[in-house]
Amino acid sequence: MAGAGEAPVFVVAGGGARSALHQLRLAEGIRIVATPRHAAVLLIVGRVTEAATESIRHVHDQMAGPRVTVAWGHPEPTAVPVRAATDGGVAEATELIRRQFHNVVNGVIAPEPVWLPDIDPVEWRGVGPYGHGGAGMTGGTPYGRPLALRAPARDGLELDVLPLTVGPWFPALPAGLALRVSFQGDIAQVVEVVSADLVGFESPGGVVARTGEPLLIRDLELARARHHLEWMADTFRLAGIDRLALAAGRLAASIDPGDSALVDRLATGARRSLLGPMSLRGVGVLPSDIDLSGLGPIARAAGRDDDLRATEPAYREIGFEPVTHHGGDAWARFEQRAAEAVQAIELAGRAGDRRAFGAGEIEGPDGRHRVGEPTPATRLVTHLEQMLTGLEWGDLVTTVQSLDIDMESVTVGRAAA
Amino acid sequence: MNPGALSYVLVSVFGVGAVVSGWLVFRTDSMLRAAYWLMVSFVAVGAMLVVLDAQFLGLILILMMSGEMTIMAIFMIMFMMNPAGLNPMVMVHQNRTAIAAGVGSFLVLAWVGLVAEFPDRPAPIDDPTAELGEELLGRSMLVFESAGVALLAVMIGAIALAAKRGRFGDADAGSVEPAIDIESSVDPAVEAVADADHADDADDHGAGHGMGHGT
Amino acid sequence: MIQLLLVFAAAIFGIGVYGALSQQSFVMIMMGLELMLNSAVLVVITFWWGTTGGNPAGQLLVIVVLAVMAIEAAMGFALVTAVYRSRKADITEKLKKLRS
Amino acid sequence: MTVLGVVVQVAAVLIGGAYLLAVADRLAGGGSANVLAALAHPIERASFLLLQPVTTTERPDLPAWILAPSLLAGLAAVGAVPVPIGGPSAAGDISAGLVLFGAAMLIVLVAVFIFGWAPNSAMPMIGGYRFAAMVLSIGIPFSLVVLTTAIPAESLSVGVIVESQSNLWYIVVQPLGFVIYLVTAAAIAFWGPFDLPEGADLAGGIAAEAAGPRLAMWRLAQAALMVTLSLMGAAVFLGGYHGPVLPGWGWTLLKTALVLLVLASTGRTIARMRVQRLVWFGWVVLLPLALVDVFVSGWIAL
Amino acid sequence: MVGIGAALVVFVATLIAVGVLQWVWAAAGEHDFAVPERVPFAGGAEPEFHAWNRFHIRYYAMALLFLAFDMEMVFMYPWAVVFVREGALALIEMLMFILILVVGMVYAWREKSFEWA
Repeated sequence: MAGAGEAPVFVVAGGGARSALHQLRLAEGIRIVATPRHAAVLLIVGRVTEAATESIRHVHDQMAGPRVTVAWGHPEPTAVPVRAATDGGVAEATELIRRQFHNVVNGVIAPEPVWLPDIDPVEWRGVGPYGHGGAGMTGGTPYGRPLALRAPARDGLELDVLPLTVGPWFPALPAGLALRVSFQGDIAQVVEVVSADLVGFESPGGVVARTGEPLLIRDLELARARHHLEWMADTFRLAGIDRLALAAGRLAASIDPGDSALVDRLATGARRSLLGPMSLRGVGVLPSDIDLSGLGPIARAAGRDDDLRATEPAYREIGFEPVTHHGGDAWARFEQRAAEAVQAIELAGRAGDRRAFGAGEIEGPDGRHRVGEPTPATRLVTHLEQMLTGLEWGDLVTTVQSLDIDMESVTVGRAAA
Repeated sequence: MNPGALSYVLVSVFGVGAVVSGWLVFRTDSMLRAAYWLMVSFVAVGAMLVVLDAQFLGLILILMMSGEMTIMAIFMIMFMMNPAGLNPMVMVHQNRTAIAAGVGSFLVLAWVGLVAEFPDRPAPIDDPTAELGEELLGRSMLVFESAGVALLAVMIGAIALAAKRGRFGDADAGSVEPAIDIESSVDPAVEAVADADHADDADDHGAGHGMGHGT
Repeated sequence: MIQLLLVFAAAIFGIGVYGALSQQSFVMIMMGLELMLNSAVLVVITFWWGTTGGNPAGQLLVIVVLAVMAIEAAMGFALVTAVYRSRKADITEKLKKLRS
Repeated sequence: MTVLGVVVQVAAVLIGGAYLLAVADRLAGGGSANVLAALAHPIERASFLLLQPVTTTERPDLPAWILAPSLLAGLAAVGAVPVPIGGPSAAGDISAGLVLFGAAMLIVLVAVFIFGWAPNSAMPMIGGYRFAAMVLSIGIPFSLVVLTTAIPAESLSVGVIVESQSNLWYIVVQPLGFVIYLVTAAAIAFWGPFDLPEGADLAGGIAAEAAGPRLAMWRLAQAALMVTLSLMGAAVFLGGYHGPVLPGWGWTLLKTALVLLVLASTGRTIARMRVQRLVWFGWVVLLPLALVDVFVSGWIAL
Repeated sequence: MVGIGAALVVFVATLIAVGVLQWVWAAAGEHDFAVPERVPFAGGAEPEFHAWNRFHIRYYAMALLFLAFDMEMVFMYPWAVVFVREGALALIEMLMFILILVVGMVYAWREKSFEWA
């Protein structure tokens, strides 16, 4: 009975896994959960680097059990010992996950043991006068860890600050992004990006390397629309609108060039679900000293008419005009991406076999990619600390999500620089 | 008024519960537990009121105290060091005097309660809530309205005191943290172990935080 | 019955006295005070029920005690916050030295 | 009806309602349009959760962690006791029933807060504190609109309130109150657009560290709480057991199911609210509206 | 009185039933957790500190406001019961009371107590 239901899966998503993962979310019989405690299957999808091993082991051991690990599109040598692997499509992956789940729950295969050593990391017993780890009420390491530190706060109450590394596989943040957050209450008083390049990349040059010769506008625009729709699905999921998230995911998996009516309906649905007033409006406004040029939808959502496509003759032939929105907050970015998805589908319908870009630069879905220049995601990550400081945790997550940071692109940008 | 055996049983159970949980408030290291033991004590007293036919007052006591005790837990966790009691907590002074005072007041009050003769005029059981409402809106209207004014004063006062910025600038502007050594002010009656612990805590307060103790 | 209730009330009051006198931190002292008020509620209702023939003023008195509790709690917490903000002190010993 | 009868009745209504809610939630989430699969889904999930071990963390407050689901379930059950289901003169009738219900719903805050606090983990703890902010903001409007139904009935007894609606359901004179009730009820059951304590940004929030039977019990208790809130909403606003043709209990259950389905359908179709906006919304929008509801209803009742 | 007794029985019975269910199942799946299994989840990195700290709530002024409004509820319950009997006078008295409290609410709003400090 237990093995018949949906397989609860916790996902470690590496490079090149974005679309595959979105398709997996649509599959019957799979439930992607937010915490390993609720999961029985650990899915490693896409490329992760050697540096990610430790964190994957942590996540694995935090699963409640019975647990099993499955790899999908995850090239050898694997960072961790996986039970089963596939390089096939979504159907194969779904089948494999469900079979492994069924087997481990019903005792056909043995549950996996822990991967990390089973030893107390810190010696603490018997140190203080009560054997509690240290002297005084706040000293020492009771139960193996110290207590949080006292620190001044912006409202003048010098209470505790709790430094905590969130990520790299925290479900609400981009996969591979680890933030070291100093929590004071639920406010992130200090934010640092822990950069370890955990996510591997598919091709070392990223999007730009594939632009040796001009690209078909039709393919480029469909990819853009798909990217934006997948982003919208993630945004809906973060806001708890599961029905729309599924609709956006289905739409992303089956876009028809020229048929943008469904995307329009999706945007209308988002407005009806009060996404703007309830959770996005007024969140994630960027500081004014950040250079927006080349940041694509983010810049255009702040009213900047900044688009490489406007300089391409082929685009002008099919009547391209950049869309912009005002406000520069998370809601403006949502409206911007929805409008760009509509526009991209229409452009793809009109493009025929026209080609554009190819001189080492391209207007990607997340902004300008140019040879020798950091990718938009790389630039955004360097600004994260400044942008996220002082935000309430929910607003912080919304802000990061609205920026659409792909850690694979960050790794590529760092490797190129 | 002829309270049945069941009333005696219930009053005894809830009474013992109220006293024990009230005592546990001061016997636990965790601030969360302290606040919620106090709430249990209030809930037990509320249940006793219900047994005494003051159903409305008993339930309203529970309603009010559940909200108030959560706020108390929040503030206690906010301001007490080591709020979860991960290290043992000793934060008492003049312990013996306090125990003597507590026991003494219990004995005196219990004695008064046991020996004094009270008139026996039991409450008729009709609708005490309605009576209370009529009292509030009739004879005691002034009590009711002045409670409103008092609550307004409390709201404004509490916000003015607690908030960071007020009409006259930052709340802590111009204040200085006193340089003190706490040992000299600790009551000698405190037990030796508590004293040792306490000196450490004083250090914590003075020198930032106790993180450096192990080193 | 009345005697039983009064003994319980006395016990709660005694614990409250102990708490208010022995605790060092402001918030714990407030808990002692609240316990004393708790016992006051019990005593008032005991008398209301057993000796006054259900005089509604007794119920009103309980409501007043509840209001006192709420006011004490709100002002207490606000004061703790204000003192902590300016002096970083959460225990009474530190307040003895407030005069500079 | 004896005390045992009340126990059985409450248990049956809450468990049945919880099952209905789980199925409706499944269908509303859009995961599957297959009704049969949705009917099997809660049972499959429960059987998996009961198979998992109960996880723990390094140094949890274990008594609090065990107590929290029990307390939540107990509060949901006790809140359902004062509601008459079959008709007048139910054994569960309590003269201050509304106060009992209000107290139980406010103590939900305690259950959720300690459930978030207990595992000694950052995300659940933030979830618990968020819920405190929510309840402190919407608790007063919630109590006010429930109380408003007592004005025309001149009693705090739910039985009397339902009985006094034989001619006119209170939703007709207090539509605003009913809307506020639905909004605040969803918030108290941390459901729908108000599931902030277990929002996606907290990776499961208060329940992030819980697994196995403890999580199953927590989910059951939450669903039972939703049923209790729907039951009370059906009783004080929709006339409870009043209605033609069907027997009294049929009407009560039908109306409860209706309220439950409304809450289930909005749960996953409206975006989650930011906590700061919710605090503002509770105090600046809901509280004045609830006060308006009180005085308008009072004016009508005169 | 039967009703309130039933409420007590229902509450205690549910409390015990759910508690025992948790306990029975936990005992049935008796499991000695390894150290890495007990690390709190934060996305794969190991926390350095205990999460329990002096949690800095940002809505403390609002929490204090709640205390006052909670008290207001206490007055409203008996008022609601006798309201129809007492008539317009009751309406006016309560309106005065509420208006006084609303002043406090507006003050708190103006002092930005509903925003994170």
